[in-house]
Amino acid sequence: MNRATEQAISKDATLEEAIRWFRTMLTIRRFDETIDELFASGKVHGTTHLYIGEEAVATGIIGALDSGDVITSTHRGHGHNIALGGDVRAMMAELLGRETGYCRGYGGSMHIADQSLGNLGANGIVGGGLPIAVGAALGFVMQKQPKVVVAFSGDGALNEGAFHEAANLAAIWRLPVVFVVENNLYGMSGSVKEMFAIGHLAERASGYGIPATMVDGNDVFSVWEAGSQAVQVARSGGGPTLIEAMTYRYKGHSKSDANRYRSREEIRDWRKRDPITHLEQHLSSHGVDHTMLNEIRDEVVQVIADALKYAEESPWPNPEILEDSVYTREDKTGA
Amino acid sequence: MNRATEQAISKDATLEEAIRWFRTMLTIRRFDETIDELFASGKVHGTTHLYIGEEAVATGIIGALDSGDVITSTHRGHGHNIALGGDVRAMMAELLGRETGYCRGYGGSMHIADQSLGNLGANGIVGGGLPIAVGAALGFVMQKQPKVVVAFSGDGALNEGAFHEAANLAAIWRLPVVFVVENNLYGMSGSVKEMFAIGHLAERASGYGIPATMVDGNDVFSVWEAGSQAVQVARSGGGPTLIEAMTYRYKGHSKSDANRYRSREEIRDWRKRDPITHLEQHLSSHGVDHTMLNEIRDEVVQVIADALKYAEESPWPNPEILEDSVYTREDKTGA
Amino acid sequence: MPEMTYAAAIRSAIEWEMEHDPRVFIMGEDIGVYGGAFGITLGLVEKFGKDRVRDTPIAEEGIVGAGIGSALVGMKPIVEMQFSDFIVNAMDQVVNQAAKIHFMFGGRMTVPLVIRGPAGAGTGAAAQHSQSLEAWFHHIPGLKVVMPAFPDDARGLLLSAIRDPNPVIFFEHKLLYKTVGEVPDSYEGIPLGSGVIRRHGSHATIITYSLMVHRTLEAAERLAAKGWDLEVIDLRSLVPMDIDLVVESVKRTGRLVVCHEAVGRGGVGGEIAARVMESEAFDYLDAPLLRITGLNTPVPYSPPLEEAFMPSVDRIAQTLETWLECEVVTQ
Amino acid sequence: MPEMTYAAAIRSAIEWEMEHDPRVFIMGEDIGVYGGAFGITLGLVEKFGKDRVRDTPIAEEGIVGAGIGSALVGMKPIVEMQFSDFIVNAMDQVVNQAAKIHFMFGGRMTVPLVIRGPAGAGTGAAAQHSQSLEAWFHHIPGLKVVMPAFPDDARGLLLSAIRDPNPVIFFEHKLLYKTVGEVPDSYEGIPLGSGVIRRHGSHATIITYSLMVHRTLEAAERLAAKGWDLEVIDLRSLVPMDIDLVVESVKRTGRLVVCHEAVGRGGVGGEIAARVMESEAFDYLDAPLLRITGLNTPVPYSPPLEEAFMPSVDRIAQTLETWLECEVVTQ
Ligand SMILES: Cc1ncc(C[n+]2csc(CCOP(=O)(O)OP(=O)(O)O)c2C)c(N)n1
Ligand SMILES: Cc1ncc(C[n+]2csc(CCOP(=O)(O)OP(=O)(O)O)c2C)c(N)n1
Ligand SMILES: [Mg+2]
Ligand SMILES: [Mg+2]
Repeated sequence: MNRATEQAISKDATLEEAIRWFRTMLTIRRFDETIDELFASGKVHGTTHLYIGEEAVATGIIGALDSGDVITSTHRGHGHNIALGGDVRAMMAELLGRETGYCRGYGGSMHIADQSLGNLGANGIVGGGLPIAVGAALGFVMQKQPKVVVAFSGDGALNEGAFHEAANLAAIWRLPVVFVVENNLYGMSGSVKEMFAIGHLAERASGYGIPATMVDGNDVFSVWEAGSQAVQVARSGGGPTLIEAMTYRYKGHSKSDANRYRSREEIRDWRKRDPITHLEQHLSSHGVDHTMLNEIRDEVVQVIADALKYAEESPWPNPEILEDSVYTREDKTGA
Repeated sequence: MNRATEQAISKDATLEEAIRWFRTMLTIRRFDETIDELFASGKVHGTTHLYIGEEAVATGIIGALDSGDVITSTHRGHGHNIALGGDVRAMMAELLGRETGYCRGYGGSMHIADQSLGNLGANGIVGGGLPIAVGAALGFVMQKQPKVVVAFSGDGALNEGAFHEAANLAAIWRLPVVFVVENNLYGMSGSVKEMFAIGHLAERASGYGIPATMVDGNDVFSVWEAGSQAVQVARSGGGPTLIEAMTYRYKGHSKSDANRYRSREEIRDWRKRDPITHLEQHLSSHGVDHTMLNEIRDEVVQVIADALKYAEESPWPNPEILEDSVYTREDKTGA
Repeated sequence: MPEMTYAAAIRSAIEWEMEHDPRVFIMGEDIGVYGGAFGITLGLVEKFGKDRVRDTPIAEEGIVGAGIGSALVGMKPIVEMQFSDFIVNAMDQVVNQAAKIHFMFGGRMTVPLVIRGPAGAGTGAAAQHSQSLEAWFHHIPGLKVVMPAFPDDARGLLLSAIRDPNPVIFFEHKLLYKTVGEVPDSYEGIPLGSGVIRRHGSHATIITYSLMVHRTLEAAERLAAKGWDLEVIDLRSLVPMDIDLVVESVKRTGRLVVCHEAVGRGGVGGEIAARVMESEAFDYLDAPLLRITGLNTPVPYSPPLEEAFMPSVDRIAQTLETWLECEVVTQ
Repeated sequence: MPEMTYAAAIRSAIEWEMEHDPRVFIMGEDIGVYGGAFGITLGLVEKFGKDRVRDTPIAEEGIVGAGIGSALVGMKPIVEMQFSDFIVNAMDQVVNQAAKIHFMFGGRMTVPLVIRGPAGAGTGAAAQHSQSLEAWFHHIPGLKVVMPAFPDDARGLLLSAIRDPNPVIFFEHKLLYKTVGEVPDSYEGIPLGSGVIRRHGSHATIITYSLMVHRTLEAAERLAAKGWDLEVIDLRSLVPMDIDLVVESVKRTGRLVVCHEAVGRGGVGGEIAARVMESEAFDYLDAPLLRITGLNTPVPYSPPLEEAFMPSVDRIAQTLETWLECEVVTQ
């Protein structure tokens, strides 16, 4: 994730980076479209929360991280892991409940983690990852490691007590945490308008003494810039920042959602501001060849198709060892 | 608690009211001094949290309420109940664990309630009463009753998730709640300076869209004015307010406190700003006769002494019925 | 008698009480136009309005506390947990407040509150959305705990729960929502604390509740074909528990089995076993206890794993058969 | 061997580990200069500094979560709950996060976290500050649960808990903090999961832990004077539980008693009874189970009420005597 310096395309981002982001965003979208199809056709059980429409947030924020930095993710977490460079084969296998999945099939869609890449885990509990993110940051500070933690959450999560306690801890201890709020205007159906009595969620941060910014979450450059700044502040001991990224999910909240709480017009309007289209236009206008972008698109389609094939051909996990999988005898914290 | 109109002594407060407040504050102090002695001499078991030094807050706020309004109280709750006009005999008996106590000896210092006066209960859990206060306000709104709820809490309580969730509910539903934060600078030992990264706790309210004010909590007039205003806003449908009342506890946090976290000087300086002395001077300067004030003082001493005698002579509760006291067969909600 | 689903039966109990008692209202996450994650409240907001069918922020502790406060001033709230697992976020209000208020304040106050929501595994929702936590609540004095297995019970017991002056935890099972059954036209309510013998038998008594009633009955039928005659008791509510029914049955059969989906270790099975073992039924016991329960693990996601976690009809039947063969034949 | 209090033994375990493992730190409310509500951490901040002896805001969910996060990046946190009751405010982090992370993420991550604090009644702290909630945690796969009764165990087991790669709930008893006992100079740690026979006897086996070990032993002594010969087992940890020791003992004595302070209904006693009842010891059982436990109520405040709530030496001795007279004589 180191940033090359030549060929700046937007403020400091390079063309090379932007193209990488394009690939990432396409991968997220293609992955989640595939998941959507799998659910629609009944091939996967459980539920899932798709990141389609929000790809620029994970991509821009994680683009601002260095290797060694970590994140905590959410129920809507596929995009975070892909943006970190996660293995889409292991993700697909996890969603299909296979032994080769990230969690050997124990976790499923809401519980993907990749500690080696810095993903401390998606979370089925709204807000559940926020205190954990703060703890990771505390650990880094105690270890005198200049690492940064990004705590992803939705807008709805900001009303959980867990957010509150986490935010205050981060503030008083000036921990290197960036709270990234993916404001897609709704919890499951509860709208930000009804569930908050403030104009912008960023305002909530001031109650903790945490600086906040609001960005267009569908513009990967803006997200990346805000992320870079917050990460730099955090890394240099300046404490936490909250970034409110305005975005939208195209699909229902989870697999069963009749969309009764929002209008077709609203969905249509947001689709017009698609983050991938936006980036693509930007790249074109900066002279990137369409053939190249289409090649990337084809590659991504192939990568996801391969992942699905891999997953489908993978073995099921063995139920016999379940009860032996609850406790560990090993200390994996690396002492 | 209706306010007479003649003889304004401070803005709109009448002399009559102020004298009543003087009696209330003395009663609170004398009650808690007596409790302090009882604990020191080992006559009471358990623990207690004294309100000595903070009397003006409960007195001023509750002075702003109408009958029918309700409060939720805290672990440091004796003052709240006395200000409501609570029965000091039943309080004393409760602390002594007697059958004649408010809770028949089941509750003790941290669990005094008097629903008939509007005290929905003290609480041993920091922040535990806040969502309950919000629910009471919701109930009143649903019943179309123009009643107001005061939610007392300490400064430390503001870092609990319960505060957060309660504050947001009150804000989005514009409920008639007044959050009264008794900022005595410390939780048990954790100082506001270390546990918050904001200058004034009142700032936290803005994160919910709740207006806030800060008052000198040792000046019963200021408290009463701020309270009256917030209560009026709440009653007329204007929603919640947070009042931060700056005050100080003279005694240790609870019965076992070596006061290692604060300096003698600090304690001494705050004692110079004693809320009762302050009121007394005010009354004197408005021509109230010292004899009268001394008479009140003597009466209060007698009332508390009687309460203690009453409590000591009261019978112990009967353990045999404990297991029958867990569930009720009666609907006491008055349908 | 009309037939309806377990979900519809629950909805009809809420609807009936809201129609007939102005103090009753319901709040929870996405229970308005969305109709709730499992559709239980579908249509209610249209009928009763947003005031009495109240969408809340994602703030379980806050909304349970708000339920308590409203109950203290005369309302009769029903609070929905979108998944019963999320009650874990509200434990202080449930356990330290709602459960204790009546007792702790010396009997002066009551908290007529129902907290209801879907429990259990089987939908691929994984470790944080599939738990059966009833053991916690039955350990907390002051709470009642109800877990119906059939539509008629779902309606009748929920009516009683709403009318109860005490806080009641009402756990529905996700896999039962679509179960269809006859539901009498009466809205009298079924008293909490009475179990039902769902199947009479002589070889052993199986105590169960919620989803496992169905699986146990099916297993018992299978075993009946092999000559085993099993009694199946559906507890319906865990607090109060109809222990007399259990004890009488064990005295007749001489053998005790408990089947629940919750994790075995520390589950309600232990309490049931202990109560039988300290009762007069002890002298009638001819066989060691058999518990058939969820594994001692969090609920795993993958279908074969999740299936292994929960007692299936196969597992129940096989476990019973092995045990019966050993204990009844060899004695 | 040096003598020290249970409190000092706990402190010395924390101190030792902090000295010898830079990853270990402790956080909690008022644990710095104040020294903690029960003085357990007195002096530690002076020795290790505010960074490693970290005073926190009043935010139990936040600090348990922070413990988990720090554990995931290589620290070994100890989180103090000022009263163990307050863990009720942190249940999501304890139960849905810490307990499940290792399993749910397929074994890739571990959470070496100790959550410790005072449990139990007897100090007049009333319903919200006196609970014994171990039954909840022993029901949650992924957690270990330790409840020592003596200073040497307090130190030895806490050392092991801190070194354990899994999350451990470590409940101390308030009334034991001042108990003095010999504590060996070794810092080896006592493995979790091994019980101890504190008294050998032949008439019945009493299973107990924490404060009740002391009261049971005293009751057993009293009954010894009357000719009763009782075996007393101190479990020391509930998860893992030394069930073999229990089963072997019951096979010898033929009678099972469980004594704990927690509320009886749904308490650990049920699990112990069930495990004995499903073991080979079942065939050796000559008497119904006897449970001597806290009443099925919240903990009341007033001294005579609180005394009635908790099993006292008198209650234990009398209950045992009545039971023994009935069960041993009449058989
Ligand atoms: C504690 C908890 N409460 C409720 C839920 C159910 N739930 C899952 S996602 C969700 C909405 C979350 O909204 P937001 O934080 O805005 O994230 P988004 O889904 O919009 O990305 C809800 C209510 C949950 N998983 N956990
Ligand atoms: C949930 C919870 N955590 C911790 C405690 C222990 N405790 C009791 S009072 C207190 C300090 C409260 O501080 P504050 O809210 O400022 O009130 P004050 O005591 O200063 O009036 C603490 C930590 C508790 N009772 N409940
Ligand atoms: Mg959202
Ligand atoms: Mg304070």
